[in-house]
Amino acid sequence: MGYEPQADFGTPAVTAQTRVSLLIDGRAISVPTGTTVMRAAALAGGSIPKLCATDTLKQFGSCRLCLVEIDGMRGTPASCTTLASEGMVVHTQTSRLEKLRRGVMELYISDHPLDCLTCSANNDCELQDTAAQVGLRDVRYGYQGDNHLGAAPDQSNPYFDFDPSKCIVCSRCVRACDEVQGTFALTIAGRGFESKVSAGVASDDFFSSECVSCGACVAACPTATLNEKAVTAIGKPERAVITTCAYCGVGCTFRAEMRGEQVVRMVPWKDGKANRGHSCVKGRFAWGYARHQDRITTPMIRNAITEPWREVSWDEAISFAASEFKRIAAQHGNNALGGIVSSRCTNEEGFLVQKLVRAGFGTNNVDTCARVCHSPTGYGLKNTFGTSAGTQDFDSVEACDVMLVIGANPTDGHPVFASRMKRRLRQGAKLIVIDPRRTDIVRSPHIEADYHLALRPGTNVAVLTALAHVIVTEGLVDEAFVRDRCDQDEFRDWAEFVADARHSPEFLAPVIGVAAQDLRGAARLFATGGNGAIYYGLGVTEHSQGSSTVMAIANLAMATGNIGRRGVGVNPLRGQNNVQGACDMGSFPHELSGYRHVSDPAARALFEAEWGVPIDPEPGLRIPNMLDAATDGLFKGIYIQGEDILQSDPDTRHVAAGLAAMECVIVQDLFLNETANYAHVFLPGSTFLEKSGTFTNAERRIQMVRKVMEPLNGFEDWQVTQALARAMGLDWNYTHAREIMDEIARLTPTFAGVSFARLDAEGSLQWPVNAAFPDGAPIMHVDGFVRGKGKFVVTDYVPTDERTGPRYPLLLTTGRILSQYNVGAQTRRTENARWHLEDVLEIHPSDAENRGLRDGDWVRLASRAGETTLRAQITDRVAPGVVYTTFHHPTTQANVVTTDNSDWATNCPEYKVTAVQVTPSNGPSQWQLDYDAQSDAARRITATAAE
Amino acid sequence: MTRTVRISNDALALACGADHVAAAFAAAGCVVERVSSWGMHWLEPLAEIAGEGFGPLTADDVAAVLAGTSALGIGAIAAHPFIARQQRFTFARAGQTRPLSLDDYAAHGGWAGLDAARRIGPDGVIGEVTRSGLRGRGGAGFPAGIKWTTVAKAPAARKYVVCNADEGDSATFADRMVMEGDPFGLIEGMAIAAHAVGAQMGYIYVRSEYPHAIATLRGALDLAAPIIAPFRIEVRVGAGSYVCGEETALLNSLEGRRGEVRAKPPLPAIEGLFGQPTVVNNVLTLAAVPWIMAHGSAAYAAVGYGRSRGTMPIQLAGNVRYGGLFEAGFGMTLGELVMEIGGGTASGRPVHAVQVGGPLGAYHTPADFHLPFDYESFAAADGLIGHAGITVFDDSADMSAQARFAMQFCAVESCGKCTPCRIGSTRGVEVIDRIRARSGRGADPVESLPQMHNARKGGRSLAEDITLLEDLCETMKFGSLCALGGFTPYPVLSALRNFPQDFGLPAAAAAE
Amino acid sequence: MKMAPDSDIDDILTEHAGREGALLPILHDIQARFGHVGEAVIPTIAQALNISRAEVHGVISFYHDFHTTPPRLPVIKLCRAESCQARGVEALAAAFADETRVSIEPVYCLGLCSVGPNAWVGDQLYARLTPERLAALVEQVA
Amino acid sequence: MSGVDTTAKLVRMINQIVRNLLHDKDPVGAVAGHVHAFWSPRMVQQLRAHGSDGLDPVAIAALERLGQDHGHAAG
Repeated sequence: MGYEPQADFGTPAVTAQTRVSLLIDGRAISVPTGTTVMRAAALAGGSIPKLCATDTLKQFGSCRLCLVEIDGMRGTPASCTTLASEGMVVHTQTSRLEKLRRGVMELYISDHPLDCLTCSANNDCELQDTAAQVGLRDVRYGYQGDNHLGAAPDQSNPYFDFDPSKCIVCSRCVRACDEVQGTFALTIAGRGFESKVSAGVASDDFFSSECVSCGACVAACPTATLNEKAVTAIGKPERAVITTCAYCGVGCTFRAEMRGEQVVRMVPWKDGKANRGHSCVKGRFAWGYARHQDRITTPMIRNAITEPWREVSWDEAISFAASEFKRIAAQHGNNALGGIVSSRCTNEEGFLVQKLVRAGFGTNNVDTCARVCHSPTGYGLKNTFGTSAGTQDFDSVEACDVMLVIGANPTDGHPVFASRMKRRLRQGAKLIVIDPRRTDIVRSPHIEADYHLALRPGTNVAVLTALAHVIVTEGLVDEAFVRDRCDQDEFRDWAEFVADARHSPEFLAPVIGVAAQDLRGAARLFATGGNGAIYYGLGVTEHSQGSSTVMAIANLAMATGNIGRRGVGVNPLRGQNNVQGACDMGSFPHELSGYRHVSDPAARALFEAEWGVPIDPEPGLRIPNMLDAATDGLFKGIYIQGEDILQSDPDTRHVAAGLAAMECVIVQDLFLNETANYAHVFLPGSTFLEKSGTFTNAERRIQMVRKVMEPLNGFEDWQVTQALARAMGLDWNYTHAREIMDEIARLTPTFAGVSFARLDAEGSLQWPVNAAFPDGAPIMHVDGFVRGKGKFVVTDYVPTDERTGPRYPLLLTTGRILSQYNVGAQTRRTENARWHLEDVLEIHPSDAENRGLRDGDWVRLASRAGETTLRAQITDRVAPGVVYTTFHHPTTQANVVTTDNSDWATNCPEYKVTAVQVTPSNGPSQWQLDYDAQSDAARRITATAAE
Repeated sequence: MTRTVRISNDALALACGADHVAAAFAAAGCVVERVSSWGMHWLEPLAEIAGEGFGPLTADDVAAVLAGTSALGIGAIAAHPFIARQQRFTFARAGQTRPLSLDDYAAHGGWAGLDAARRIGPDGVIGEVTRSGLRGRGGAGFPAGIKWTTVAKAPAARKYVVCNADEGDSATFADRMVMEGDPFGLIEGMAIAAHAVGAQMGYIYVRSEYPHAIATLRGALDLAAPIIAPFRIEVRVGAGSYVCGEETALLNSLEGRRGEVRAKPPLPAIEGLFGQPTVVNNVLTLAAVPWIMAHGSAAYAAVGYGRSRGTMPIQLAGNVRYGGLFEAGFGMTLGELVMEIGGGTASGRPVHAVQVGGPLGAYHTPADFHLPFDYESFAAADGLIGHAGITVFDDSADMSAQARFAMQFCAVESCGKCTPCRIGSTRGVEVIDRIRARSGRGADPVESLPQMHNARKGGRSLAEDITLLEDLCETMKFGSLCALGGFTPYPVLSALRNFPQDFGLPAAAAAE
Repeated sequence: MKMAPDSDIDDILTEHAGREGALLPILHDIQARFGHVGEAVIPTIAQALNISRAEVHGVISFYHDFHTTPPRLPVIKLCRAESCQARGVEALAAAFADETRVSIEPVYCLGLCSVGPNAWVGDQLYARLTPERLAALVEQVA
Repeated sequence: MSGVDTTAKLVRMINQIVRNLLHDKDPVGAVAGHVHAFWSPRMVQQLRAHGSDGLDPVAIAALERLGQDHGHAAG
């Protein structure tokens, strides 16, 4: 694919029932009512000069280059702000217009540097193009007039520069920040000739301003005023490949713009159906890890974790790993082996790993990191609706009237979708947030929650039951929906249960820590406010009652009739890029792809026929059970693809003990991660830029990942898995990831119609894609639930075992922040680290005062599981009694503190509730010191093939 | 015997020393009533005693006035030719009521319009306003009835009536005089508009340069609140921005934003203040409404010229002998207004130029004195009546300096949104400076660089700069987003064409 | 540097709480009370109105009335618009161009256009200015 | 070295499942079904080997029913 910028129709597309026909320069065109003359002209194949207009932003009308003449209208109206009407006759190219446009362009260029040839936007600049388009040849004003050529550049942002001398004050950056991102970090300061773009206040620069570095302003800038540093450093891209972001579950489509084998920039793709042309600081800018010096590209092995690593050939590494696994199977049985599928890898890679485990290792001991994030979603939604997935597409938010956000921090975790939520909120949708912490969605410029239920961590089920109580007892149930769509007996049982006085807001308020009238108000708003959509995240699932909470959410949606159409639904916001896909691909120990239980003989038969091996009909071990079994001496070898369980899983010391007890740990990853400290085989991994495959995002959207550069290690991850499989004696001969998808489609009814060819042609597909849904299903359960009747499940509030007491009086809850991603393996190796240099502990001023803490003090954070030290940040974002931290830095290791409590149904860890004590400290804990020493030792590499 | 002396307390009278005069009368044992101004500004401070006028007074003149020996008497005010020749609808109460007296207001016909409006209902009101032919007095002359109809028909739970009281044009003060002298009249007009379109809330956006008007309006709103309820009105104060007199910029400013102009559509009548349907009318438009409602649309429409119906409060200012407010039906000629009513220049020198319509209005020569005062006639003569301010200049004025000022004013007040205004006004000042220096432009150092192969080398002649200025004016006139950039070419080009000698050009250059 | 006790700002913000489009009224009140609107109060205003700091800055910098630093000298605002020009204000202003004890700043129209040149000082207006009267005004203000 | 008593953990796990399924019409069946669907046979065996100490009565009954219905005991 070559490099051509994406077409820009000047103003956004409109949807309308009616159309109007008009004549533009003699060409007839019919457009939806409400379309601008500019867009109509572009659709007709014409090109009206423009600078302030772009089809990602509302029309603005400031540059005055797009003037046209319209029969019967006075003057020269701007085509960007004039709506097409029936029978209109438009002239876009007349000598009068040419003169006016040249007059405007002459003004622009009288205040613009003339350094086009050495400008970073040379040949990629709308001002340059437009000057050529209007035929500017002479600037009669000369160049000695008042100007802005001496304005100093702002290079404070790590990824892009702001050069005001090149600014044409079109406000596209400001409007992008407002309309697209919703941060409002930019403004025009001053007025008239002195108007200039300003980030934040006068003394701010971009870095110190409210800017979240989403890149929307850079994408919107028509000149080199806002330009990526990489473009300045590397040069204009030469080719571009459309691919899918590998960070969060939003699944943004990007144009990877390349120069040779080098990424120059990642530009959000306007046709991306998940992101609609938007991006965040991670996907847009934080791709530098792909070429970071820490990347390991040569396989390594060692006999014991006390030894240094030895670099070896791929053959040696693979045969060593295979022989070890064969030895373990022979000595301890197949069930002593297992594997972990990463939710970061592609569907195809995940599918192959579970296939290797089931068909090659001969066990169902396979699990995925979805275990520790969204396994309760799979369980809960399957039980109630019949499908382990969210019900809506992201576009659905545009029709939502009341958003209920529970246990999700979308502005940090799912920023691109959060921007769409915020846009809808600015349009007037109501918002209820259930979160112990005052996240940015609760209140930030131009949005404010109608209710923020700052519950005590661990009481989600109590809150949802109280809301349900109000809905049932106040007659707010959507009775028609329930009657037509749900099982009646179960509904009655549920209604009776929640209507019990013990579940009233008044009774539960002391447990929840939220005033009863707020619970009642929120319930009434959700039930009566129109289309109600529930968005949730790991603050729902990562609890001892994670699965119950998911079911309680489903109950609430059904009771209020909020399922099966646009604007409503139950929407899990998936943490990682391919959590949905990893689950779909049969990565759980009890399920084959498409959520079919291993005990299902028909499903098993299908796989056995395709793979030619028997499949164990009994569930295998989940990750925590594997680690338990390891400490019991029963589990000896594990193949971990792309997951750093030591840092990401709870109760680090237990994970370490489990890993240390194994005889062969194979880690396949980009970097020597924390888990690799306990590994015997290290197989270099490849980034999403280096391979082909598919990711499935939170809206069940299957999207292509396309190789934009050759793998640094020589192989795509699935090829490494195949090599291991072949060494284990399996006869695999995939030559391209598309063949793996073909196999998935053959074996998985919900994927029956999926193929790379179709994805290439259609951009993306939302499963199920099969005979019943040939084009996929943006919204599920439209005419009925997948399971038949919707199932109400009684969800009794069972308090977690984790209780505060004199020793551990505070509750710790954990989460992530915008600039960092998960364990930080990627983002810490980019400039994103500048926004978050270390994990800090948020603590309420009163709790801080009680402990004599000042902002920035070192504190010791201790639970019954372990302790660590980090700096305190005093803030009223958290309630008294609650502390909060992130888990992005291995030096902090927040998970040393988290416990082995987990969801009753899925064993998803209870990251969100840990009883802790916080005390002043003056340095790292002993565990941190020991860990650092062990970590350094474990990362030694013998200099056999020193670089 | 105590005598009652009436002296205006409007800002102009105060600026001319009315408080000192009032204090002197009070010290002399008189009862002093502070009333609105008659609008005869050359006579301010003007004292009225039993219908007789004395002015302009200083405190030193008081004794003579009371003694009957003053030479400053003008006889019966109402009979003064300046007053007698007027047709006062909007300013019917001028000089005669205490601005914050509800009794005075009611006694002079106040609230009759609102009462009538409430009787005939919203549709009836809109019908009356439409039939009256009332056009927006802010400058654009858009029919008020059509605007109100649009707002009335727009479906919305919230609607607004916004009064544009951002009277920024030099030579205009009629809005100020309404607000300071007859605030209830404006409030009544807004209440009628709100009744007609179904608005709950009104704002009067007053420029910060009018502190007296702001104080008077606030006082009046406190008093009138029960009368106009449930409609509510709040005064909002501008912050030094001429462009906020443009209705969309004004709405942005009211919303607490930068006073940048919005592109239309959407029209404010559909998506106005806070995105809701909004009537935006000038002070004089709204203040004309009570009279129309009280006296009927026919009586109003019976006055006027062509499509300009009713009266226009014309403001005579600058170097004029009899400056002040003169309300009359449309159609008097410019010459009548300047020479007969205004009495020519205050300096006694010949009239050189007359600017009509404020900073965006054209500079006319006495050759245009035949023009009837009406929207269409002035438009046809490449001018505009705007807010009906007339500034008279004598022959000491240098019209090239006035042209420069027009561009400079545009540069100072440009919101900066659209390119022709933002950059063009600054370039305009630069080009006019070169023209005024008769220099042309010397060789530009950048154009002279050896690598600038395609640039035209060498300087540009004066004639080329004149052409450039004309082209710039065309770019601004047809390219600008609002009237500030779009109409600044009027004073510039009219000065250039009508007064070429002031630019060092032969008179023949005037004809293009 | 804080320009004013937080509580004073909070009082103003509280007074305007819940008002539509409250930013300009708030800025006017702050400027009236403290003589200027310093950058230090911007975050507080932004937080109260739930808008961004950038937006507040954009608004303050748009309007001529708002100053981010306290005035150094007493201010006489002298109308420089056309009607006062026609009545000789440019010559008057030129005569006072070197005045250092007060700051003579332009204002464009006070609505007293038939009796110029005019000036505005504090809450007082002055019409029919002559060089002598303006000199007296300068003395009075300085 | 980790000090983890994995059997105690299994006891805790099954008791937790019991507490969350008590409202089912057939709690014993529900617990048995859940364990059957999600636990590997070895975990069930380990718990059986441990005996009934610390187990909720419903859990004990469920383990019993599991043996009958699903043949886990035969494993």
